Amino acid sequence: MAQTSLPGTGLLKGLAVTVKHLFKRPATLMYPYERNELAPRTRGVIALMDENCTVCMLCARECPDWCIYIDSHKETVPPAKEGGRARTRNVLDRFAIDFSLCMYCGICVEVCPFDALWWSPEFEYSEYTMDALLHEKDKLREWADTVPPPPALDEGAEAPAEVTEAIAKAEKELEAAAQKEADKAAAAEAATTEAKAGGSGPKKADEPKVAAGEIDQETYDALIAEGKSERIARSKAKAAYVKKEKARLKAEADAGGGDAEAAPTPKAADIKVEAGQIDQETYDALIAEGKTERMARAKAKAAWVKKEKARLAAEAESAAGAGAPAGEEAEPPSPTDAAGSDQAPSTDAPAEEPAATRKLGDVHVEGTGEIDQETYDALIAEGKSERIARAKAKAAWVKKAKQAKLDEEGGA
Amino acid sequence: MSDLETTERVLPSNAPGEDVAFEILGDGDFPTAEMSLSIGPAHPATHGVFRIVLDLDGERVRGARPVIGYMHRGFEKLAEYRDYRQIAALTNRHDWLSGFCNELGVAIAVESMLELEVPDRAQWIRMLMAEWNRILNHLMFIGSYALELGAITPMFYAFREREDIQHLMESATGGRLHFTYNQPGGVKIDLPKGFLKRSAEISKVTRERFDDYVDLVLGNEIFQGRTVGVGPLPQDVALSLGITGPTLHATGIAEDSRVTEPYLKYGDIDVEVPLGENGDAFDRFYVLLHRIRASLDIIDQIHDHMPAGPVNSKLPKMVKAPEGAIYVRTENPLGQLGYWLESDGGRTPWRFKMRTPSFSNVQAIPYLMQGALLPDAISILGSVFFVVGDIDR
Amino acid sequence: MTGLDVVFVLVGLLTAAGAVLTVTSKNLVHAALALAVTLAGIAGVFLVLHADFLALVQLVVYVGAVAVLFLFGLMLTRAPIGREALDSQNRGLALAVSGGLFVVLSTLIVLAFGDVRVDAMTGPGIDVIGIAIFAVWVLPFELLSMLLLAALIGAIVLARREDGESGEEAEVTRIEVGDPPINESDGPPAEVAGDGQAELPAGSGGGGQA
Amino acid sequence: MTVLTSTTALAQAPSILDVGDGVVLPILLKVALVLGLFFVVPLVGGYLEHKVMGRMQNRRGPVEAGPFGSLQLVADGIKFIQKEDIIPRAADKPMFALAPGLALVPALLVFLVIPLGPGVFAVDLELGLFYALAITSISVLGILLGGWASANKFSLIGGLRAGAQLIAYELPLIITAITVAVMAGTLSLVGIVEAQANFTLPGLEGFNLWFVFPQIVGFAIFFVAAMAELSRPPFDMPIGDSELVFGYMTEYTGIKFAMFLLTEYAGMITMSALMVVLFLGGWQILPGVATPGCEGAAGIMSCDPIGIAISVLVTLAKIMGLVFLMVWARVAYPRLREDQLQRISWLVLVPLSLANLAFVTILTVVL
Repeated sequence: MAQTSLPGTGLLKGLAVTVKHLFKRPATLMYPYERNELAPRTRGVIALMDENCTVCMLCARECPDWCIYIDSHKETVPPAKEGGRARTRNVLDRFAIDFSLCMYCGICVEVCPFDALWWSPEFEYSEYTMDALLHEKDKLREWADTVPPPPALDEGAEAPAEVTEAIAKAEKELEAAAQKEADKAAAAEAATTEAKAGGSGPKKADEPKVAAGEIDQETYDALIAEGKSERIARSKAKAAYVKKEKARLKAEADAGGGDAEAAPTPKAADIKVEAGQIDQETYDALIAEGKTERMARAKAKAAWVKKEKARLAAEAESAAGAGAPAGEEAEPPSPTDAAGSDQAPSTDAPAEEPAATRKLGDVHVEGTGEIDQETYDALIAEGKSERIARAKAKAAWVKKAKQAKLDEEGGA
Repeated sequence: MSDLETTERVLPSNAPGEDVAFEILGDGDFPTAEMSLSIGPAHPATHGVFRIVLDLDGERVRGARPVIGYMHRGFEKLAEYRDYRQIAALTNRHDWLSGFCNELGVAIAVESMLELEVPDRAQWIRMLMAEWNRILNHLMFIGSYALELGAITPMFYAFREREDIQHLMESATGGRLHFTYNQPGGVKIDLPKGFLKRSAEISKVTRERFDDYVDLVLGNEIFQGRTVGVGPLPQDVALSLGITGPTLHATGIAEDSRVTEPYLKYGDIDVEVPLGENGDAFDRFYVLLHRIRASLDIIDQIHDHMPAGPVNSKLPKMVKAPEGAIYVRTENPLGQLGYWLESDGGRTPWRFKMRTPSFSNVQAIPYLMQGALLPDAISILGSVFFVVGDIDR
Repeated sequence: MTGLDVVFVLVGLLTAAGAVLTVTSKNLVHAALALAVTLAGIAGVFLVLHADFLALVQLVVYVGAVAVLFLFGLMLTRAPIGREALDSQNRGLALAVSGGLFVVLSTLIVLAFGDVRVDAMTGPGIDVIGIAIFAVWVLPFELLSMLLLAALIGAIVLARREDGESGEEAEVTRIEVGDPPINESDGPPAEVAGDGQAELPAGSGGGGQA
Repeated sequence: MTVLTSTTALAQAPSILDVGDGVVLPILLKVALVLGLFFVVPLVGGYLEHKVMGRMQNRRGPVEAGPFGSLQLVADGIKFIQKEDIIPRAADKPMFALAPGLALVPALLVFLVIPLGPGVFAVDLELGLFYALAITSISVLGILLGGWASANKFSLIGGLRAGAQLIAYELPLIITAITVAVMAGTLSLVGIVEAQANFTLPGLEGFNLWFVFPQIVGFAIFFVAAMAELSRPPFDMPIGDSELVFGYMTEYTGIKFAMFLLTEYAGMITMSALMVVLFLGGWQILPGVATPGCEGAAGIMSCDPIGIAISVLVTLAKIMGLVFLMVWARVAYPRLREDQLQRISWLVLVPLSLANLAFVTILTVVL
């Protein structure tokens, strides 16, 4: 292995390598003047949103080196309604993390059930003494403002639970609306479905939820023919499938919602339901209400999806009013469209208030973490984790509350 | 080189084999007093608090006694009081250059005890990370070994590469050394968008820069002069001392858990195990360097295989391994890492025993150093790759 | 008295002081260094006498090579360093011999030159020396080099003597090389920790990253 | 006897410091000027090393102290002065204190004879070359003593290695230097430069050549031996930080440590300057090219101030070029082993330099 053609070649090669680098740009980052762009997931410092903290002590207990100090006291809250029962709740007095002990494992952030702890990529908090590394909740709260939004996930990833749930919910609502009116326009629906069936992949027409993992065979074949790698083709085909499927569902809903001729399918390419888009209005409102950021984001996302769809439906309606032929508009997306689906064409579209009838999603209910006990128990019984059960139960509660409100309004 | 090797080397008496005392033959006609030279625990060549006491005759080493334990942190005992998630965060730290591979072993052990099905995507992601971690580790040793032989530059190049890779891994895991990305049942969270693309780019760049190391270090005549024939480790000695990893591969034995008993999805791809011939310092370095290339090959294969889907399976809030015991071994960058996990059904292990590669590998040092010159002793010390935390735990 | 005379006296005093230190110092390395000073002083004397070439030869050969070799050997062979080992019982005899030698030599010089003035301002140039050595005195010069060569070979033969012929080897005593040079003014003999670690500063940290 | 010719005529070369009608500035002033220059040049060499090494290692080198970090070494010096001067309890205090000075002073004394330009030198000794070599050999005494006096095993081994290295490489160095002296027919450094202005090879009459062309082997030997004698990587076994912590400098701190460092940089400059004088034509721009502002063959004799400035700059540029080569070797190569180094000296360099000497002597006598 130690062979070289001529003695000294190795020495000369060493000189060549080093002199080559003499003329290269140095890899140095001039730190205080330039800064590295740190990944959003960087574990720099633990930030606390103390308004979310319920003093459940999970973080302090799970911490492997016991560097979290929490003090609290109980407070009696007067009953919400007259004659109700007074409730007690924990009030956080002290929340401190000793960063001279912390080993940055992130377990506390992970176990926090109320999203009070977050990682921030801040890292410049060195001190001259170890004592000074014990940071109280004021300081930890300041860092919370530096927490970046989580990065989008890889193409092959399963969407986060919040997003899938929100999408599923929105679609269920749309479908419910469609079902309601299906009797009125059964023939029209059938026609539309037939028109769409040609291009919308081999999926069942009435599938309510867009399942990850299905691929658009057409797109896939086209990409493979183009010489793309299998992986890329698959992921893009998947995206294409999701898009088509959503378009189809949308079309169904619209078809159910109105006249067959008057409600043409909107262009499939226009509907891009990208995880991560949020409805700022909803978001702000929720944040103002004191919801956690994550919850607000999830809800705002769902709201965005809903609004977007409503907007598109409205557009489609107006287009139909102008007499555009339905069949031509409803072209299936071409493989190139699918390939370019990473760009979101509707990102900048203004979120108009839909003119449609009030649907479940438009109803706003007040809620601060109540859960639907029934759902919760059922899920726990199914063996789901507590956290998941709680999240789902929460969602279920909100839905029920909304339904109730809607019914009330309808009754009025 | 070898004409200086006038000394017959014998196995240290604590090693299996015949019981022979240290003896120097052909010592010349100027017998001089022995000097005992303590290298470490704070010495530039020991990268960490490792101490080795050399009995020197002039510059020739008569005997070497590694003194370990300066960094003992009681990992095994600590693990008995931590639940499985916390253990993953702990095991990150015994071999701090291979954090991901360490926690991977814990995750696999717990999963095996729970008979937990790990999603495919999680397994591929784990492999991808493990291979990047392997490269991170090897780059460190390539740089530091060259530094120990007096070449300062490879260290800087290695750190440049390491920075890219660490940045990549940080974008997914949040950590640069201590990733804490594994959890029983999968990985914590899926890769961020664009990760695979960047991973492929960095793989390409690292591959291009690979030649620099070959030209600058491996092909250099001075480097060869310092390493060829220095500290040869015979196969039987290596096996009897339980040496694994690159140090073993340098002797020509292809014992690699990824090949011999594949875990994760290593069975689905080609894993190349670079081998040496003589087991000397040069071969050890050669193997280490070429393992980087082999790992890059694996990474490229993983990119092509990466499936879609979930990355973790649902777990109860408190993971409790059922009663019983299991031994899991994985191929860590430095050799075979074994975890013996014994559970009484509680939330913490009843016993958590580590078989760390560094601990076994340093057993070779007294054998290799007998009769070497002092500079060769440094060359040998650097070429038996170890991490002090991994020895002492 | 010219300036040159002053320099001569100063250099002479330095040389003499070095010589005295060489024989009185109880520390071998100190003695060796004092010897180096003496040899360098002699080079200075040559310089004052305008024998530039000789002065430089003196520097190269005696200071640069012999003194270094001396120190080198001293440190390498680990000759016992310390008071007792150096205390010679033959002090009186040595004094008598060197005193006698001094008397003989100075008498000879005085008898040979008397009060003849030597013009020190025109030392021989290297060309003169070269011609003298390689033309006029070439035979004695070559003979001398033969003698040196023979001595060299003899030394090698002695050093390379086979095992067994060498008879009884000197008994090997275990001495810590890092032992402190004894310094009288330094109170009790400072003890260096057996492994030389006690005084070690923190490592320079070159490889400390790993 | 063409081999050894007197150079008394050349030794009387006019000096830059001859002002007006023969008023010569006192020699002390000349010495001070040259020494001042040579205190600055090592700093420039050190800066060059920092910068080149940094860029070759894909980093920037010093950037903060002064423009482009050029005052880094000055800042380092100030830092060293401020540092606590630690003397180990077991050390031999007088020797410990003496050693750095003993190492540094000879390295600086060599500067006295090195010509930077026509007339730009402190003294032009008839035996300049011999003087330079003699003085440099004293430096090792300081290193050896420093290693011993530290009462540290690593220091001692470092000192011993330095001594062994010096003994091994002094020989090829001196033999090669003698070879050049034989070609030039003088030991005066100024004389050697001037000899190169008129040097040519038979058959190439009209083509002026420097000694490096016929003596490329000699130059290589001298370069390697100089690096070994200075303990420059890849021959830095006396320091060998991974083996000996910091060799003979391990116990040194503060200003004493700085003196050892300065010795190394000063040594780099003197050795480079010697190589420039011996092989690279001293202050001549190119073989056979006259320096602007100077008269005589290749600008040897009488220059006006501009010519002198150009000559000095040319010399400094050549010195820095050689320093660059030394730094380059440091960046690219690992360290040799002590026995390999001895082997290279005794089995390669010494026979080679002897053969070279024989060859050149025969050539010179025949021609």
